[in-house]
Amino acid sequence: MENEEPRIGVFVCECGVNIGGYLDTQAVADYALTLPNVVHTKVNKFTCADSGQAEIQAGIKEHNLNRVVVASCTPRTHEPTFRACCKEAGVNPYQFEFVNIRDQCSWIHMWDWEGATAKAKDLVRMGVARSRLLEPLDESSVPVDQNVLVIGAGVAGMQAAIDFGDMGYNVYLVEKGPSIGGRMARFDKVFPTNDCSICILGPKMVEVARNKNINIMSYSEVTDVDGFVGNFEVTVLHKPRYLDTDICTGCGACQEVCPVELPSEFNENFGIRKAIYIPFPQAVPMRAVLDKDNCIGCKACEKACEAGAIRYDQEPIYEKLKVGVITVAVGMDAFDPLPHNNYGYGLYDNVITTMEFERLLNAAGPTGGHVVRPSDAVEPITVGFINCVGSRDVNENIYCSGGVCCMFSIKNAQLLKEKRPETNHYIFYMDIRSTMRGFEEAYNRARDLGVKFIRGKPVEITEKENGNIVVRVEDTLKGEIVNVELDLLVLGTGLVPNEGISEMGSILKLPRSADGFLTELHPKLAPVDTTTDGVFVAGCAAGPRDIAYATAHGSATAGRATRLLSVGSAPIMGITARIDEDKCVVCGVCVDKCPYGVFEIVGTNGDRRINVVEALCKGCGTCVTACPTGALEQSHFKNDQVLAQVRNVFQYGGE
Amino acid sequence: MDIGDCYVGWATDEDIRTRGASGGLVTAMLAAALEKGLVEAVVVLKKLGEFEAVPIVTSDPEEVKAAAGSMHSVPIVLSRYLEYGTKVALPAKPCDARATIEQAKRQQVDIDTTYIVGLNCGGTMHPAVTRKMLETVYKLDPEEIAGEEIDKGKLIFETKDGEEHAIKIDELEEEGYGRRESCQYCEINIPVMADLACGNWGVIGDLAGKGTFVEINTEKGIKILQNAIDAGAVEITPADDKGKAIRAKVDGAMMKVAAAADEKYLAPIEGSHLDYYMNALADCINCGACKAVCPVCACGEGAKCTEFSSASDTYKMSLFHLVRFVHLMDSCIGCGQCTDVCPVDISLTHIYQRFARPMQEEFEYKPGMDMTTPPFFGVDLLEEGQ
Amino acid sequence: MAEATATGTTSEEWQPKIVMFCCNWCSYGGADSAGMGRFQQPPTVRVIRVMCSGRMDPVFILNAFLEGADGVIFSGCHIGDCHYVNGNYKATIKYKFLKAMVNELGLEDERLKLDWISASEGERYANVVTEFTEQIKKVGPSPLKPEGVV
Amino acid sequence: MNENIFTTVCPGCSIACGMYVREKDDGTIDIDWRKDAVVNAGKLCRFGVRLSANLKNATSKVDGNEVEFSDAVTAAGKAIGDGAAFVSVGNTTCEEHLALMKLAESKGAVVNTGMGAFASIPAECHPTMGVGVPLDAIESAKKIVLFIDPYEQYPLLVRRILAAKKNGATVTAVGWKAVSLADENKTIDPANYGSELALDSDSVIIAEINPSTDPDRVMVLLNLAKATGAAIMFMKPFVNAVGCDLASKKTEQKSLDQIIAEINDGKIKTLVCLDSDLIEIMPDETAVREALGKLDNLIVITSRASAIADVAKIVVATEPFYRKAGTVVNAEGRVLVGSGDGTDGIDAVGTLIGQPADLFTELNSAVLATLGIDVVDERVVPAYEKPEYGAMDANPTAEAVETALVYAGGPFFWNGIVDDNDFVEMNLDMVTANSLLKGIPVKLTSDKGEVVIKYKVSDVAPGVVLSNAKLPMTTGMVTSVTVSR
Repeated sequence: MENEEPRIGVFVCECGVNIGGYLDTQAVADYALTLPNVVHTKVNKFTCADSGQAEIQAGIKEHNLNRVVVASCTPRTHEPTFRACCKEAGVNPYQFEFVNIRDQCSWIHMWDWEGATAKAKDLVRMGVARSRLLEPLDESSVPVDQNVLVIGAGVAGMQAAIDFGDMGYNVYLVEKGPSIGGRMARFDKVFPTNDCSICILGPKMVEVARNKNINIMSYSEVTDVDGFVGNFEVTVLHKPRYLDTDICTGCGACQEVCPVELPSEFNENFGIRKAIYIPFPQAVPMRAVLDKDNCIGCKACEKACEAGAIRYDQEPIYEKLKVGVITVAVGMDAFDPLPHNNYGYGLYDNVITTMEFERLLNAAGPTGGHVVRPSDAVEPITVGFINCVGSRDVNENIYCSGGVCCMFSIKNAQLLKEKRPETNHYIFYMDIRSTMRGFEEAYNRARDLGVKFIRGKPVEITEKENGNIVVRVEDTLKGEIVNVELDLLVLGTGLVPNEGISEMGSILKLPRSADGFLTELHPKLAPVDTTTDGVFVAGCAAGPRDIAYATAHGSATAGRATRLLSVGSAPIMGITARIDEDKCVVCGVCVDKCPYGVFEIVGTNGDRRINVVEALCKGCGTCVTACPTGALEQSHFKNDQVLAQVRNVFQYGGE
Repeated sequence: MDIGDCYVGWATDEDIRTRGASGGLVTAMLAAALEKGLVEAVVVLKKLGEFEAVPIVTSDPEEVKAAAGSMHSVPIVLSRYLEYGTKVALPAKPCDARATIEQAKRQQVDIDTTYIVGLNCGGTMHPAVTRKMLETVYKLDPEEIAGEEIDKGKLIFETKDGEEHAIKIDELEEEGYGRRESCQYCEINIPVMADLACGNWGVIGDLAGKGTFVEINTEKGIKILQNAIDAGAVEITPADDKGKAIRAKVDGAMMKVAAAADEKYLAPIEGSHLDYYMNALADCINCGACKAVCPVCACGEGAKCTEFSSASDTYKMSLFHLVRFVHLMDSCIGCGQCTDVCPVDISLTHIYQRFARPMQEEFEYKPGMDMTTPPFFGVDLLEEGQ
Repeated sequence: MAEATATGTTSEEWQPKIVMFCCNWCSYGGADSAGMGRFQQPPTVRVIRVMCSGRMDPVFILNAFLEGADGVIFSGCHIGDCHYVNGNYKATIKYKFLKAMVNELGLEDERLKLDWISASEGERYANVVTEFTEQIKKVGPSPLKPEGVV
Repeated sequence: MNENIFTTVCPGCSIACGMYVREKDDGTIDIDWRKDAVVNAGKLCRFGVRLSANLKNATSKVDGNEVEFSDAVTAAGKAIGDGAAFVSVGNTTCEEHLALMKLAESKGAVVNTGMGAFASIPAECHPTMGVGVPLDAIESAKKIVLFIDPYEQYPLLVRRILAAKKNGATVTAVGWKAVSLADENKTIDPANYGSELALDSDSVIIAEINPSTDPDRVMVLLNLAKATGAAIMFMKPFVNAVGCDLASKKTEQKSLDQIIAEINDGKIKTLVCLDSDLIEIMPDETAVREALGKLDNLIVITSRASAIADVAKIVVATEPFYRKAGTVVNAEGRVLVGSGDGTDGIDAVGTLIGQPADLFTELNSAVLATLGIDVVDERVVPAYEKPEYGAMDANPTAEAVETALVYAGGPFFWNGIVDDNDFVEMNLDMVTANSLLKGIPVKLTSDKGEVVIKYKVSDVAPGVVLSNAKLPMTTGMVTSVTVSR
């Protein structure tokens, strides 16, 4: 096939008037026919339409074409279409060449018929020259291990794990905290329906625990991922709980006797926990964990533990797993207003964050569900909420946290109002983003309840001697400056990338967007896929999301991943790096150039050679550029293929 | 014995001590390395006439002892002679050492199995130029020359009748004789990048002329010297501070001279650079010698500079040269080989240096001085950028 | 002069020919977006698609100049957005080399440009092309252009 | 892990550049630059740089079967009878050439160097035609006229001419292609050489004599030199062409064309070639192959594997050139010796003529005697007698054809090696007139056939397609062709 004389067919698309209206498609086709190895040309009204594709396939049969050039729109949208079309007619899809004369020619030179036509001819000449050198490639494939790794056991990760498990795949669910459940476990109620968060999450957590295909690895972290799609080698660190989880019953006797009192992270540092503690009442697994850093070694817990589960000498354990696909659901953090003391947070006792408010509101929280203000533990009457704290703010994050904080504040105001009708509530907002189903209704309900909405970004926060907070804000609807005195101010903090996300990004070789969240393969058409084959992203790891959205994502990753798992093999694209061992001098430059670790030097002395792990290659071609000998080539973007285009930009005497 | 120590040493063997330069330390050390099996091979400079020596590979200690250095030896492209991983020791001028290190970076030489015995160098001379100079300036018959040395800015030839004939190097080089141009502006006289830095500078008192000053730069340096001592092949005594000072002084003086030559030869191009380079390369006959001798080029016959360039190109400049320029921008060590072998006398080293200097300065990268990755191939410095 | 017919423009004014290398993910997309948005620009640029700006081999650019290109642009994703982790950083280094090279060689500095254009920056793409074209018109045809090519 | 280093000269052309050949234990070779060489200061052209790739050693064969050297010699002894013809163009040492002459003598024949020009030009001209001027003399000339393309044909002349320009010389090139180092490039009717080129005794004319050179052109130039007092130097394509010519002087000579003709007429039945590959040397390869096919015996004594060795009945494979003992005389008349001590070729002939094994010593002193020197010193060019000669009337045949494929034969051409010379050159008008596409090979058609080959646009005379490589469809140094896309 490869060294058979090229027989090229060139199909020029009019795209209705999109191309035909701005340049001379017939002239382009006629010119193409004068080029060497071009044996057939045709102008199609719509090349991508059934009729157009039929004309391509007819051309292939009639003229026994072994290469096809289509001059039309852009490969970014239509390359798959035409490749499939060629394949059907027996032309290798990689011997199809796309020339972009619409998006990059007719549409941008609408008033220069001559210029556009001449340019189109040049582009076609370049394309034909490249096509002449294109080699047939077949997409090879690798087997896919049937085990699954889910990183992060928040609601998105849990949902993914459940779906994988239910479909019968063995799942390793790795959670860095001592219990699964994630953020949602800390919420009191969830918008827009205001049902009790833990009441709906609890059963899901139990469902996870019960699922025999799910292997929960709590208090554990993924420290390294090697390999490639279908064949990932994962290293998981099991942090010591300093007790035998098989024996521990989660009775809690240990935390009763433990003399060390510490602020409780679960309760946003309101209230206390002990040095040895059960994360929270509904924790899964229901096991204690000993915080060795703060343990004073009094051994009280050991005496108290009837099961005798305490193990002070436990060591961290590194476990190696083999998995075929990975779902990343490492979640997010709430924006921290402390460093910049946004709106007096950290300066004034009675300025708190939404998450803190959530815990105060929660019946199982530190105050038994009584919202009190920190300065004097008095229940506030007038409460204010500021939205977009750390979001839509050029000084912090420019992005909107997806309406999550808007709905937070609305929900919380509402809840307190319902609990204590005597309270007054102000919500300071820029815009209310109640976009999803039921959100607008929740907003209206809050209004009906008497929650006051003031459209404006507070400019000044002051504290009075009695601890009250005064918010100075321009009511942009009334167009007047108002000062509102509050007992308690709650900051609707936005969502920011999880602190661990950059590390996770580099472990999995996932790029991150400007906002710091992981980048999906395509924001619209591949929202849970990533640039690393076999790795999928769910929930807030890929941007601010609410619970419903995150849960849907969790399921979505399971669905996408199952494509690979159920088939049992994953395709490897053809445009990978190949090496010509005769030319290679084993200088090793490619080895550290490659971001994916495709290359390694193997053998000794005279027999040293570069080993290429094609399955790892993403086809960027950076190594090919670095290679001084030209021994490395990127299939389909070989040096001479690109140079053929470069060397056909110009021609003697015009045409 | 520690890195940084300085000694004066000499061969114990009477014959080597008297025949070899400065007490024959280097010769004895190399021979001992072979005899004791520290290395499998030694590269020696086989003298083929008074003005020319070429490197050859030998595993015969006798051949090592028989060979003696020469001012006219060409930089050594070790990988041309040896398979990767061969345990080898070689005497190396600073440019030889830098060349070897650059090859090690490109995995052509295993730095761990290569013992680089550095030799001080004040510059080398092209045999043809030397002969012409002797005939026209010194008015001597080249065949009558017995030896030569550089001392106090003078180039001194000793004739077989024992006479010494000295002329100021500056004067010679004014007239286009003397050292290779690249040597004239080379500012590295002491091979600090080699495992050992040997030479006669700083050998004073009654040891003068009978001993070699050696500075230890690496663990490998300690190994090969200690090996020779254990073998009883050499003796050493700590160098005194006066000697060290003198050595430094000589080095400093040479560097000043180099700086001056730099001003002279690499002064900014007047007028159109493009014309300058097009004229400079106009006579290129595409022989490929410049690449073949280039010690920092790891490529074989096939390379980007040659593969994509052809004598059939209808270009105003050859792609071969432009690609070479880029590839050498960070790596050219200015050894002068390309100029030496160019059949149409293009001063290639000069041209490469014009492209390389600014880049090497921008990246604060001096090729061949240590194992740092060349910027062009570097990834780590990218990360800094992030 | 001959170049006038190169781009077929009826105007007597000389039209340069510019070779532009675009990475598949961002800049090529940017070029497409320019089309989608109908952002008009002079027909001076011939785009060559590579997967990543890291694939941008100095050989390509030097060859483009020797072929007669009046200017060369190479373009990739904005720093930090590389589809291949850090291909565009590597491109930046090569650009440093090429820039220094082109300057020392005596080609006008204006003839070589590196620019980051994202897939969404159609209008910016058009501006880059238009401004670069104007810039090249000022410096005129490349002195490296071989005789007789258009 | 040891290697042998041979001091030798490059076998590429009559400049005879000094070089080293490194021979590893495993017999593989690599070249090195002999910077102390007086001829070239160690510099080499592409042919020399790539010598290890360009020269492959020969193997002894009889009727296509590999045999021992001695068996090949014996077989040759049987095959070479009276009436055999002998060719040695000068690709080997004077001694080997002399040895062959002894063999020829014993069969009542002579050894032909194949340089037809020598046959048809009066003997008193031969010294002038044979030995040129020292290369240093070129550097000190005031005016240089080139009838060759130094870049393509004799690259190591370029630096000499450039040096001359530095010293103030003006350079005029007369030829098919503009020579970039020339101050002026001209195409002149030979009749007007005298008038158009103002030459005097400070001028040097550099031309070439090769087996296909038209004697009349040589005479025109000899006349020109005589008339103006200019020094003249004829380069030769073979490393020891000069030495062999000196050795064979006064013997009747035949051009290669004559020899081929006589084979075709059946006059020659047995041909002995000493390092002379007619197939590669002569432009019309097919014609040569046909002729050679008609021989009863083709005996090839050669150090390198070559086209003619493949078709020969008997191949006597001698050691590679760099290993040979013996002398070589280059275009300036400089006598050179290498460090090799091989005498296979001579021993072979020794056995054939029943001479003692130390034939070499005898031949060597004979050579020195012919050259009029006692010891070889590469740094001294021996003085050569160059007798006066009378003006000759010459009318060179016009070479210009409407569209002609013309050869600039360099070392690669004469050795039939395709390297980076796989293209033809023509000017831009020819390209546009035939609407050739850039980067797409051109099709050349002659009566004999067609070839598709890369082309390059350069400053070549109108109507000329210049080639450095030999193409299968050629009929001579100049072939009429049509050019198409």
